[in-house]
Amino acid sequence: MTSNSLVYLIALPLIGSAVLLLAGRRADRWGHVLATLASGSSFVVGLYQFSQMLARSGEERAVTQKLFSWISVGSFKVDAALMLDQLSICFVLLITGVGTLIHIYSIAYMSHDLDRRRFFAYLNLFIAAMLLLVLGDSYLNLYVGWEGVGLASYLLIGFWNQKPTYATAAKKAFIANRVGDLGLSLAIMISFATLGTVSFSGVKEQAEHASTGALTAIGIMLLVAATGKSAQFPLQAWLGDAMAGPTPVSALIHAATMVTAGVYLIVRSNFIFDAAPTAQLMVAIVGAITLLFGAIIGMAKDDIKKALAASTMSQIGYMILGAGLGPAGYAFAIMHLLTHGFFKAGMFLGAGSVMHGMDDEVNMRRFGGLRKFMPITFATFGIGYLAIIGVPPFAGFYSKDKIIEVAFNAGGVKGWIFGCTALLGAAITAFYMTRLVIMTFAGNKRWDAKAHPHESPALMWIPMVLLAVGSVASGFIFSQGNSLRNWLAPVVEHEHEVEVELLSPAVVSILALLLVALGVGIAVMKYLRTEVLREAPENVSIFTKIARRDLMQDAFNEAVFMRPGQKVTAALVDIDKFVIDGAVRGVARLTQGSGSALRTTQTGYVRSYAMWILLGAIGLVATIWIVTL
Amino acid sequence: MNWLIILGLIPLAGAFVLSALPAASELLAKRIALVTTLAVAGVAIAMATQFQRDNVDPQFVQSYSWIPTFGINFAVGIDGIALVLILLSSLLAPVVVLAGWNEAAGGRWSVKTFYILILILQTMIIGVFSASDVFLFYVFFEAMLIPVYFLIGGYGTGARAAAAVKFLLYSLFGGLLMLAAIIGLYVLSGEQGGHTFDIAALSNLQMSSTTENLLFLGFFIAFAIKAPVWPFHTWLPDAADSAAPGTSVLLLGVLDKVGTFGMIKYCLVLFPNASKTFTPLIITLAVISIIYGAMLAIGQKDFKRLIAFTSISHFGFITLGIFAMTTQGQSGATLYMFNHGFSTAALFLVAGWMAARRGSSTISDFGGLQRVTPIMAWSFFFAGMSSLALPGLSSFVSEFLVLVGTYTRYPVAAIIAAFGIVLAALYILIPIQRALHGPTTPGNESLSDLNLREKIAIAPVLAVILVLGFYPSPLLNVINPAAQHSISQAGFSDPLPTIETHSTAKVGE
Amino acid sequence: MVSFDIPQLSYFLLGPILIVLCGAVLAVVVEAFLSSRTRPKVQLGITLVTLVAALVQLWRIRGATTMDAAMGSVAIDGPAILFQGSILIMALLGVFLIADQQHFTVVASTLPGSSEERESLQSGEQMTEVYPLTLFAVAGMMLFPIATDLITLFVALEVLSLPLYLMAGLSRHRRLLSQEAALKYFLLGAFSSTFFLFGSSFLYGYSGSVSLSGIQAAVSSSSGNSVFLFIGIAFVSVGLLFKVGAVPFHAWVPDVYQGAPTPVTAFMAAATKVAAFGAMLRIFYTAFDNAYWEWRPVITTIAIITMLFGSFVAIAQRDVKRMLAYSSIAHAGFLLSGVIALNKAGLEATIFYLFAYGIVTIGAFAVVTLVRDSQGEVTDINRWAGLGKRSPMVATAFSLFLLAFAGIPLTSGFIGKFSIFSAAYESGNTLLVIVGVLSSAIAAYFYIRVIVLMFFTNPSEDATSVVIPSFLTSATIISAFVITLFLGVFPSPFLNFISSTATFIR
Amino acid sequence: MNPANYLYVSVLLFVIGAIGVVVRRNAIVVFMCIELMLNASNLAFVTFARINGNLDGQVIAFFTMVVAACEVVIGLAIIVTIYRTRRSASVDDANLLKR
Repeated sequence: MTSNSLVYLIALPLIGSAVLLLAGRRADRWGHVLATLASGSSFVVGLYQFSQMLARSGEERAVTQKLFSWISVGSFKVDAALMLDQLSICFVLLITGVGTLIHIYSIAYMSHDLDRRRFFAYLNLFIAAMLLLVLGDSYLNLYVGWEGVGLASYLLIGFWNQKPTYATAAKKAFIANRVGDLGLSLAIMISFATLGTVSFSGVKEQAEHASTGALTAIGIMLLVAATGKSAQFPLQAWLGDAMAGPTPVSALIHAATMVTAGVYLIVRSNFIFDAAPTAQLMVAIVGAITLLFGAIIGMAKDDIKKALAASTMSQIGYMILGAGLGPAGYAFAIMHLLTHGFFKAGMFLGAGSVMHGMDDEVNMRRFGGLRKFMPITFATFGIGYLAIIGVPPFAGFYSKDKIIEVAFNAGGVKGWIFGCTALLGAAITAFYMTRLVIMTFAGNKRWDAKAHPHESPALMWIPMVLLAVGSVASGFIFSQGNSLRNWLAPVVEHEHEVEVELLSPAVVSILALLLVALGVGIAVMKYLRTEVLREAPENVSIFTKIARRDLMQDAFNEAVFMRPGQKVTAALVDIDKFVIDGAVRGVARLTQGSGSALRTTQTGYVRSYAMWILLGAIGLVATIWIVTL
Repeated sequence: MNWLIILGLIPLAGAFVLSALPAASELLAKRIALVTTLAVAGVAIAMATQFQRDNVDPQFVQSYSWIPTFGINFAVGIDGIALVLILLSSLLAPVVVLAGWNEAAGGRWSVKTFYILILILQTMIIGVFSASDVFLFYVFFEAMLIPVYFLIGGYGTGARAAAAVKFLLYSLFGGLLMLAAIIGLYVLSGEQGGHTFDIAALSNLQMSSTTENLLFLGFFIAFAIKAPVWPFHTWLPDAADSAAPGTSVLLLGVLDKVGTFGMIKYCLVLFPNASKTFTPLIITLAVISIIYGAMLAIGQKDFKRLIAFTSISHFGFITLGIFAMTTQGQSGATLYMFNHGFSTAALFLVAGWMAARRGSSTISDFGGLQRVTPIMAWSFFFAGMSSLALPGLSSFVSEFLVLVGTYTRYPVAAIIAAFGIVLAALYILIPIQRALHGPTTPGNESLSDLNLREKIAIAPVLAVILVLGFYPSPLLNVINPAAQHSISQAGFSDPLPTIETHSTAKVGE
Repeated sequence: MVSFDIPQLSYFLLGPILIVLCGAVLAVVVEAFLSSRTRPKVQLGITLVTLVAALVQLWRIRGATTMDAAMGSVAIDGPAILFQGSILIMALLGVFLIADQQHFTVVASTLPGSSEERESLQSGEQMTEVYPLTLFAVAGMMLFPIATDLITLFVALEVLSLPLYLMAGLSRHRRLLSQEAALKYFLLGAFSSTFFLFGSSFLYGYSGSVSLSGIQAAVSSSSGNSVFLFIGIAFVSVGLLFKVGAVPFHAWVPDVYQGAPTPVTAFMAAATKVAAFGAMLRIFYTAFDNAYWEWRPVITTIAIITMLFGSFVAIAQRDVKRMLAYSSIAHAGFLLSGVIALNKAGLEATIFYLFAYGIVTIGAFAVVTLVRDSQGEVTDINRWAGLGKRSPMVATAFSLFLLAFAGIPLTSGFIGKFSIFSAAYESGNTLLVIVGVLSSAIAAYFYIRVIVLMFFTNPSEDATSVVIPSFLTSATIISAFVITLFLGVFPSPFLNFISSTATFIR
Repeated sequence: MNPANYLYVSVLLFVIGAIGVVVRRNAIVVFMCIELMLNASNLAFVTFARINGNLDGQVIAFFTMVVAACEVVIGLAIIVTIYRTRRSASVDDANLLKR
């Protein structure tokens, strides 16, 4: 099937962005409206496509649109072409839907910022790039969107780049992403060299004939790409710093959409991972590590946004774990991705709302007892909270529970390890999220005298409410009759694998709920029953200290990459100057020196000149003599 | 009349007109220079429309006997690769003139002389890309140095004289080695059916492998110095540092392409076997250039030197693509030459404007420019993104083609080279952070943003970068046949996907 | 018994030389009888008319090819015409420079710094002996490359050298240096010509003949004592290599070039090289060519040493004239490559190179004559700083000459270098080509340094000024400029002319 | 007598002259050494004429004498001038031009 309207999905926000950037200050008054409309109309197009898709039967739902031949060199042929299938439509709706809500939210949130127009231009740019990422019909098209969102993310994290730390955070994000991009580009190269194509359909076709080794290589490289974009271990360090961006950005990019691109990539490449078990296992391992990693960091953070960021990292860990579990897990990874998109975006917007009311304070130790002052925020945030810790019937319950279940179903030692990790993660999640909610909304007031907490304007809370609705309902809808799984089946499930059941689903659910209750209980004991201090206590265990420092991730990067890198660079600068250029200058000096030395043969004494002639004559005779011997 | 000859004569005519002007009429001189370069650009585009892109034979061919005693002809004719480079030089020239409107003011000589030199240089550049006679090529190759030498030495800043001399000596050294090789070719051709310098005839010469290797080295070292490839690069940072921005654009953007162009058109075509022999070495040098240039760029404290080192890295990519001996690599390298011209032009011009306003090109002297001069900052940012090959901008297409093309034959080299894209992010983002972001530092508060002339100059450059990023076909369609041709002339064909060999093996069973 | 033939001389074919000699004698007579006021103009007129007349006569005999012009003592053939023509043209340009009498002392015998000297200077009189001396030297130079027997060669060598010894000592300024140059030139010149003579005697002893063809015949049949041949070749080579300024017989070159009055240097540097290389080509191509196995290695070695030495030492020079002198040594090395090539291409290339190089040399020294301060010429390179600012035309001309020395395309020097190296390569002497290329690169360094100094360096305190060139000097510079460019861009006519005529008659 | 002996004498004279040029300081003496070398050549020519049995070598000897006479004129003129200027005929004193 082809469709001519796919391009509008991307074109609308792209044009919006271009207009806003080029129009300059002239667009200050209406820029945000245009951007919101652009994003909104893209959502409408998405809905239209969705309705069209529903009208068709399962196998024919995917549509494509070829725009033009992009690169065609020898056998390397890549079209600028879009493809919308069951998987991408989920993303399209999430991106444009949540995106539009966040646009609306930002109108109010950013109303005092002089550069609001620019902010909206970036937001639109992000929407366009993200849509390209999920709509591209080949890895190379995806790559364009992939780096495009990286650029938008960089621009938005550094939106207030007059603060040096924010500028640094933006740079850090970009560079960590670039390392991931390196993986993606290598994956594409390997794919072209071994399979002769880089389009999804082509690779899918060829993957059956390809050697496992090649597919494993591609898979691992794709995983590297995913770790960069989705802040997974070991490229996770940038996400916490990325909270430097305005909060709507954190909600949209660093919670709901962009950071989940890694999950998309892996699910999209299911045909590669399914044929490359080693790579698949590595995906699962990375997911498992990160879900704990993020959760542990989340326990120690006092900065509300950083705590949420750590939680995002952890939740994406779940998704990656799910995606790494093969056909059984793809659908649940995507489901968790979607539900997470709702509740995490909602919570971030809630956090933004809190900050909005608290003069941009982010330290939870300066909050407390805010529920009375911000009832709507508290309510929507609370729903998100319930969703994330997996309380039924909120969305998170359905999705996370399924991932844990699938993890156990992986079977054997693998199943036990992944399953227990996921369970443990659920408990920790419950703990730190409870801690977060308590420190913010409950307990004693610890805010500054100047602060006047107040509820946010309607433009801000309406999106929050809508997202809260999603947090409540989405999980149920997706899992009702396995609707999402069936919907995605044509894309991600080829053959049905035999599932090993280590534990029955019911047991898993009960276990999970028990552990969640445990986590909540501990948090309540620790933070509601005892007074929360305004200053973070210093005399804490070494583990807390390490967790506060993000499990030493920055220290590690600095010690292993940054400082040696700087040293090497400095050394190379010297080498260039003294060794390579030195050699050049040395040759010059040697030439000049030998000139000066030879010059002394010219003594000025005519007798020595005569001597030269005499010796020369003798030399001539002698040489001729020798030659003729 | 031949298109190429007309194209080459226009700037020369402009130079003549300029030389008749009184030195005082500076504005008129600038206008004449601008009109001339615009005319060249127009004619070049018109010529490009006449180019038959699927024809791999040289086009717009014209030959006049020049020095019959030595079998030398004034012979011109271009293929797709040369066409693209001529387009590059023709399109950049008006930008340089417009962007560097006041550049000549601080020079040692009059404004008029500056533009005369620029126009003469343009003629020579067109000549060097058009020549289909090795001797003629060499003449342009060497004679080109003189105007550049005076441009750097006369209109640069800082240690300009020293930089100019370094540039000239380096280039002359390479040129003389090439001369020795050309003499070798000449003598060989004389032994095998009459003296000639026609490339097509020379490519059929029989020679022993030792001779071929030596002659190849003569050419290659000259080109490697010009390009420049590590370790022959040390003249470039000095030259770029000292030259006026417009000159640097011509130097790095256009002139250095003669080196990589020569590798394709002379090294591969004339010495296919030697090219094969030396490929591992050259690939190694190219990879070193990529990483080394990038690392040094990171370590620079000055914008101009930084850009120079990024170019060394980029030239590494181009060289890599050329010697990967695949269609993708070759086409990518050629496209890279074009794209690098534009992105470096943008970087240099904006950096030049920044330096002119601030009176310094040291990165740490800037800070927070994005708040003060948003348009200038944006232009720089945009150019920087192009330099780090952001997808959607033109350099991405070329860089990726080079990497893909290299990977199919030399995977290890491609993987190492790919790390260049991470380093690229560092060398672009670090200066952006220092100069454009952060609080506005003292000395930068009252800098003025781009004026209309500067906007007009930079806008087309950025537009080209953007448009070609999404739609490179117009150039690729012209380059591909030529690239394929030169690969096959060198006796190579693209490696097949390994899976194809698997499946055919299966069929064989 | 020995019979005595009445000499049959072809005055028509010997015309060019005879005209010059007649002019010289006439000039001597004028010197004796005309008043000192009228002499300068008359002498200049006679000299110019003589040279032009000789050129015209040369044009009339251009197609001739014979050994019989003077009983087998001289050969009139294509190369002969080319050498003589080159020498006459260079002499003409040189005389243009000599006509600017500011460079010459008035009475050479006066003591430097004495009252007589001052008086003679104040009298406003001019030195005119230089014209007949020049003409005699020209006659010698014209004879040297066409001589085909040992007697004529030796006589021609002396006829061209003796006037030059004197002319080197005629400088008005820095007379001590000038006299010293004359002394050194004389002593070393005489010393080296004894080698030439001694070598000749052994060649004679080896072959029993004084003619080149006789020697050639003896070499071919390898009759006679080969030790005599080796000594003969070696010592004759010493004399020739001394004249061309090859290492290690080069030592006089810098001292004499620096000390001599610049117009004389210009003339000498250009024309002597043509004459000496002309003779060398003729001897090596027509007499020694069958013995090349013996002399080629050693001459190749000398060529290599010469190229490198000249280039290296030139870098360390601080004086323009000395620098040009060392550059001329390096160029002698390049030219030797053409001689060694021993093929037609080498002959043609050397002839072209000689002409191109000679013209450039005269042009360069002509520029040197213009850069002066109150003390006369300024040859300290550092004081040339900023010349491009003050006198762009002069500096541009000098730059072109330097670029031609360096062999940059579109100058005559490049075509010369190309042709001479390709001849060397063709003869299988790859090493010479490589060394030649390398030393060109070294040489480029100092040429460029001068350009940098002129254009990119700010003038020093004690600024030099460029005098407004006289009509004749500008004519020299302009013609040198035009010829250099023309031969660089359209060398074909000249190359064709050379290639159609350049064959030695044996 | 064996003509070769004349040849040895001639070589000996030439070598003596050459060494004299190199070791003696007085310009006149140096010049006389050069004359000695010229005459050595003359002797060689005459000897060879005898050996070869033709007159060419003897004719050359006459030419050489004439040339040597001319050389004396020029040489003495130069040496005398420089002597008048410097009050010294030592060739070692004339070394302003060097390097």
